[in-house]
Amino acid sequence: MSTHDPGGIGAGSEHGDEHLAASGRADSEAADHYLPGADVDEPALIDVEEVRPELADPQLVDALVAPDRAVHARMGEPLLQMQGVTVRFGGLVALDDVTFDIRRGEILGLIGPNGAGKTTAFNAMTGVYRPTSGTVMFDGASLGKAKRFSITQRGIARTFQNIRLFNEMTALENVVVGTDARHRTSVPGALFRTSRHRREERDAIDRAMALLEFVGVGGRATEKARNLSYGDQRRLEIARALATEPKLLCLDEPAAGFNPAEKESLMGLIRHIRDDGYTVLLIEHDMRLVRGVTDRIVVLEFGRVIAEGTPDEVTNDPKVIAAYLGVPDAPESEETTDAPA
Amino acid sequence: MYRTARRASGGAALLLAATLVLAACGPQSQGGDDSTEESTSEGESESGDLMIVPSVQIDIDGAEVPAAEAGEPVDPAGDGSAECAEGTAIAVAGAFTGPNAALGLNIQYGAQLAVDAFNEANAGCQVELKPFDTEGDPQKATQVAPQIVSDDAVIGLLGPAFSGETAATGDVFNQAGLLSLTASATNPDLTGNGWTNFFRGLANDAVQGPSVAKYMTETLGYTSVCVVADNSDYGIGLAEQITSGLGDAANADCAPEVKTGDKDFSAAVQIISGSEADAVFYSGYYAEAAPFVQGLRDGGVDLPFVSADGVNDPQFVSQAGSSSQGAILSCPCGPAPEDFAATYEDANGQAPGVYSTEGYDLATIMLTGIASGVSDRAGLIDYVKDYSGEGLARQYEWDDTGELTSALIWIYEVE
Amino acid sequence: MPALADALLTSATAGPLVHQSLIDFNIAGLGRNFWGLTVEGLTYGAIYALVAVGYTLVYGVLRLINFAHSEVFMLGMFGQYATLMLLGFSPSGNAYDKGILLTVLYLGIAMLGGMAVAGGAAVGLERVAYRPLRRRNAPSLVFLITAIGMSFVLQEFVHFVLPRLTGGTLGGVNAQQPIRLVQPEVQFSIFGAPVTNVTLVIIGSALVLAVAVDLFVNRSPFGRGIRAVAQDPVTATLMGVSRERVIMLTFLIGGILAGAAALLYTLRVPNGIIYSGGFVLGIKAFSAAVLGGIGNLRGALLGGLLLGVMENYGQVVFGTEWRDVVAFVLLIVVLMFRPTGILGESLGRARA
Amino acid sequence: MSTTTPATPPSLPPAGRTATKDRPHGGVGDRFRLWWDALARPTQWLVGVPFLLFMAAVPLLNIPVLTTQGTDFGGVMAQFGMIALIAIGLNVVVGQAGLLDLGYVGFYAIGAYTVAILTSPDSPWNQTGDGMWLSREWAWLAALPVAVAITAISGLILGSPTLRLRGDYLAIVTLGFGEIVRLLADNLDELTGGGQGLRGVAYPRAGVTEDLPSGVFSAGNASGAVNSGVWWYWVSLVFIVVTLLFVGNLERSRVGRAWVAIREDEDAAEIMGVPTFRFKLWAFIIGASIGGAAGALYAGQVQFVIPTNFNIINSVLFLCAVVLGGQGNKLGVILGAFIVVYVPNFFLGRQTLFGIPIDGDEIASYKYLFFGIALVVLMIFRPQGIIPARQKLLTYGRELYVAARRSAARAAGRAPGRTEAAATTSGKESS
Repeated sequence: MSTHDPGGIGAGSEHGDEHLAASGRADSEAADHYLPGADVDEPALIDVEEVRPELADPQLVDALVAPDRAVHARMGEPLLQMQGVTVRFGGLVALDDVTFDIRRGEILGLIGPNGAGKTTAFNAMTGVYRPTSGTVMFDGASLGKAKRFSITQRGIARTFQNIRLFNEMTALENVVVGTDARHRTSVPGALFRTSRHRREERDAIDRAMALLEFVGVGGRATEKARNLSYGDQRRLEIARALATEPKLLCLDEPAAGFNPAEKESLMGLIRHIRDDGYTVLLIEHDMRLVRGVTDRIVVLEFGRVIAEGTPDEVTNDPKVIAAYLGVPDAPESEETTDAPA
Repeated sequence: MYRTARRASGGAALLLAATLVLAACGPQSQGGDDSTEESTSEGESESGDLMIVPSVQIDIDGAEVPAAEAGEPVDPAGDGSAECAEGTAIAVAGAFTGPNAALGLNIQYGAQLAVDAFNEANAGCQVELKPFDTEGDPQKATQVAPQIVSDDAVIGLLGPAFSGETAATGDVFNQAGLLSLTASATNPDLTGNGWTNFFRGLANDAVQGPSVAKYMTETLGYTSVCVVADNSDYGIGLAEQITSGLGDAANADCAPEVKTGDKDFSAAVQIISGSEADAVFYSGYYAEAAPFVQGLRDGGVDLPFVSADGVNDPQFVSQAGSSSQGAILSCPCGPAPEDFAATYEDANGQAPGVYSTEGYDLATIMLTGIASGVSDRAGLIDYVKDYSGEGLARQYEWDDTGELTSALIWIYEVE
Repeated sequence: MPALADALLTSATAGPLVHQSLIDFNIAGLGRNFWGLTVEGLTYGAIYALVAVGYTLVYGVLRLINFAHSEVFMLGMFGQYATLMLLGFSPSGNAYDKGILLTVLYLGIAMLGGMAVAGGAAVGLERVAYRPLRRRNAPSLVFLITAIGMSFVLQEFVHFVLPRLTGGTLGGVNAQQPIRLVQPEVQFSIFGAPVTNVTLVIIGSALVLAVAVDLFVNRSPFGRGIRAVAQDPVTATLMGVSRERVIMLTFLIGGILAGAAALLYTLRVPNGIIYSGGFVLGIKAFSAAVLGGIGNLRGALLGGLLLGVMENYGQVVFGTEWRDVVAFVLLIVVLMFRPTGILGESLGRARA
Repeated sequence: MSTTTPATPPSLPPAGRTATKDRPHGGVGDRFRLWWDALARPTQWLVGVPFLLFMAAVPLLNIPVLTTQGTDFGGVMAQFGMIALIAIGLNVVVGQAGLLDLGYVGFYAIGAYTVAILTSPDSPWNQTGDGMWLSREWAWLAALPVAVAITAISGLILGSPTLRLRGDYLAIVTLGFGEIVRLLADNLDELTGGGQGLRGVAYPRAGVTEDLPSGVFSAGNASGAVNSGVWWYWVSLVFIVVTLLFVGNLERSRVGRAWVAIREDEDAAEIMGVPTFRFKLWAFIIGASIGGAAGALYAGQVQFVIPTNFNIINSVLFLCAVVLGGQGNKLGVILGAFIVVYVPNFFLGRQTLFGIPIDGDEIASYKYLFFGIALVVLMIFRPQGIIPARQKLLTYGRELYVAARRSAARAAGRAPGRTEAAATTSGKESS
């Protein structure tokens, strides 16, 4: 069933409240602009199963979400290798000779105190910054001077620490932009509506709806991204990144601003993504979340790797405790500044 | 802080407005004393004394033609017995707004004088002068032209004023059989279109150019002339005619181009001062000619300055001041007789400008046609085709193409 | 249609149809007049530089291209003209001759008038148009469109409304008849290039103003505020710098310099006082700011002088009608190959 | 229960980001859109075609107040058609891709000059006349694709170096480009006639009769209800409809989504795999070729081109049409074009309005002042324009939107209690 089916058996009281709240909001907006009883300008929740009955089948949803299951085959081999990567900004060394691997099929946590270079490392992988020296190998080839969009097309997708959705687009359109990374029609095809264009468009919507269902935003597919709740926006970012059919999904503090219950459900989602055959890189402050979901953890401090290993190994590493866990409440304070409230 | 900021900016805005408005009132009381007591410039005569004075009339070979011995110009008032249908109108089309408005208004004001005189004398025939503003823009003109044509009251058109818009709309008037009598469109090509309704009330550039060129080489004896052209339709066309008319006397190394709207001519002045020329011909309008001649004189270039009808405007003298002294200006337009100038100034608050007399003369021709009983468009074309009469500016009589049979050029001098 | 392409090709190579030289190149002319052109170019360059400061300061502080700055300059021209009229001068074809001392005094007063009007206009512009947008956190495109709109409004104000307010004395469709206080006279020559009194006044005043504004921005407490906001608005605000005040001050300085430039410009081009007279000069001054490195005060000055000189060389090499094209092409080339300009971009970092 | 459920408990964080105040407000445009979207395809055609026919008939109906007095209404509508086409083209660049192009008039000029240079007897490259490639009858139509192709190429030439620049720099550079095009037209007088312009540009010879020896498109067809202006208006309507179809196809495809993504957040778009530079370049090329087509229409209608018609002030006027109508909204920008062209002409030559005496000519001459004020006021108070954009970016999936609408209507039916719910959410609203 759809998670948003108001009449669903599994719908607890929490669900019901949410629906009330959600539809109430749509109504209140409408009331701002129209006389009572007039049409509403913002679409409300969609009963996805009614419109797309096929999406009621979780197997199909999974198949649509992760079409390329072959990745399972080479489980454990390095997918992305940071090889002595150094990034300098003027005199400042943001990353200093950083070397670690991300292996196929794992969830790797990248942690470190503020300013340790986590986001810089992230940006070096996704082509936002070019390493001053060292190389980033992905899937057996150097990323070298590849353009950012072609890095995405080669299979690295990411979300943003401070959400960067296309606000004026609907949730569905946001995800379809992600699927476009795999599409081949361009201006001529679209201009004359070639058959390939039509096929790609149709497939894109099917896959995008499946992805929205997968992350739990299916009911809000036609809502503008800016009107989604904060949590839905985070989920939508994940759906959009998955839409590019990545081999490696990089999540930049996906739980920032979440309450414990939401974090819990996010962990479930991340695991599910991994189970579908994706490799996940997770940057996160919340140790509990990182420990709970990751297979391995890399710890950065002052631009250097100071520890690497399983969650248990890392959390017991004295260097790590000194550098990061030794500061009580650091994650919490971080979280509050990040939260968009 | 917030409040001070607001006060400061409010004050600044007030100051801005006050300065600008006060300035407008200031000079009316003070300007007078100032110019009489203090403005002595360079020991030359004051610009207030300088005027554009007609000197001679020349023909196509540049030879002087004795002033016309012809009789009285036709009076638009006629004998006061004209009868016509109520609502009879003649249209005048040209730029009445926009940057080129001065020329259009000169024509309109001139024509209005004739119409007023006619209406005053002929109680039985009240003719309306309907202005149609083209802004001098050909696309605008193509929208205005159908409007003129579809106005049934209009039996004749004075205009269009510029060559560009005339070219763009000529077909419209020709097919509507509406008389198009232009007072200022001087591009020679216009009469080559086979239009049967088009008549030009002055010499075209193909007459003015060679005439003035020959006058410069033959009469004035220049051997090397710098021809400076602006980028207007008129400026380029005239410069071509002048250059070919000058022949070897056109200095090929000294032909700087300027643009309408330019305010600074130092580069052109530098080119001229570095040349061996013995005269400068400026092909363009007064707005640029005034600062240009000033730049020449400031730059120490004292060569004779010759130009044509585009510069032949009182504004040229008042803007260029003493630098304009001795400038030789040609014009296919005739000088405005003194009493015409006086009436014109009374009515419009400004002295007649270039083409004012043409506007008056051509309107007069149409009015005499109406007075003679012409009541439709075809009749007026036929009337003008066969017309022969004296105007303020010259003798009007047209050949088959619509050009004047005897087109003479007037030479004026600033002194 | 290959036939058509053929025809185009043949007619292009056939020669007589197209004059061999659509553009004439006159390198010899450049060599002959080199120093004269340089002096002339520096004169213009000094004016561009002063106007460019306005663009660069505002850009440094707000990251905004104040498109309407050219109209601030234009209002400055009218301001100094109006001041001269208030002093009792009236338009005349000939230059007044008041003696050196009085002329300098009158010019000084006129310059103050121009500065007051331009400075007021710049601050008013900021208040009326930009501040509401800042409050609404508008994207930069919206700022730019607003600036274009304001540019139109100010031009058309002088074009249509001002003549109504002043009974036709100021503004309107035609250029103001010049009031000339200084008759250009050659004072001496450098390398055979004549230097006139007007040139001396313009370059001299521009240098003095440039040094003054440089000292102000680099040494005074207000200047420190400007640099602080340019470098890091958030931190500057936390450190107690009032951002709004800095912004106002920035517009004011830019306006004042534009007013001064307006007077100098009218000394050189007495007929230039017209509603549309700021537009192209504004684009050139902006090019100068980019050339030197936008946001960089000294860069604007350097860029102005360079642009003035190169434009002047260009118009001799290619022909006078290509003067504006030279400036525009220069702008495009700079932006393509070195968008940070010669001296780099930052107001704060490059020590302004 | 779906297996996805455990992974996705539908817990909404309390912070409902409804952001009512910065959301484009709806109004008439939205109502219309809702109504329109709800119609089935055939019904849309049933409504659309008669509306189009009505639009085509407007200049013939002689509607009392609407019809202009000082200028020919057909001519005004023809100009409107061209500016509307331009607005659609500029909208691709400014409204959809978010690239501020202040030199758009340059493409208009290139289109017009291409036709003029190929067909004017004054031009050295004139291809019409005896022994030449083009007959006078077909010259305009033959030159049209050439004009479109050349403007597309010039868009490519201008775009490839400049589209790497930041937005505000791009605006200034394109402004410079527009001026350069005009100055080239002015200075290359051997080719373009310079300030004299090029005369006698070809136009379609159609409907030649005894009364109209040069056909209905000739400027000579000036009298009567169906004058040349009306004919050119009809031609531009055809252009507009075809262009709208093509641009609509693009908008509802990967291309349109890429444009909007670039407008919203260029970096994010690039990271999501959108080749931003390529699609910006496409936007430029497509915008340019539409501008070129409009230029070709202009050259054919006026049959005379001259540099002063391609001033930078026109660029701003075009921009005004786009901004006024609503950036990104195709119908909006057409409305904007109508306002920009029609309103000044409405006042021209009008002495009374609803019985009140006015000086229409005077009012019309203030047009740039009013448009400038309109730009500033709109940017401050309603930056999204009269009809704000709600682009449809998907070719399929209409059923989803319809479903959403249906469920919204259902929710609206549940009037009681909703205010309470609204209060709880709005109380927790985050900024």
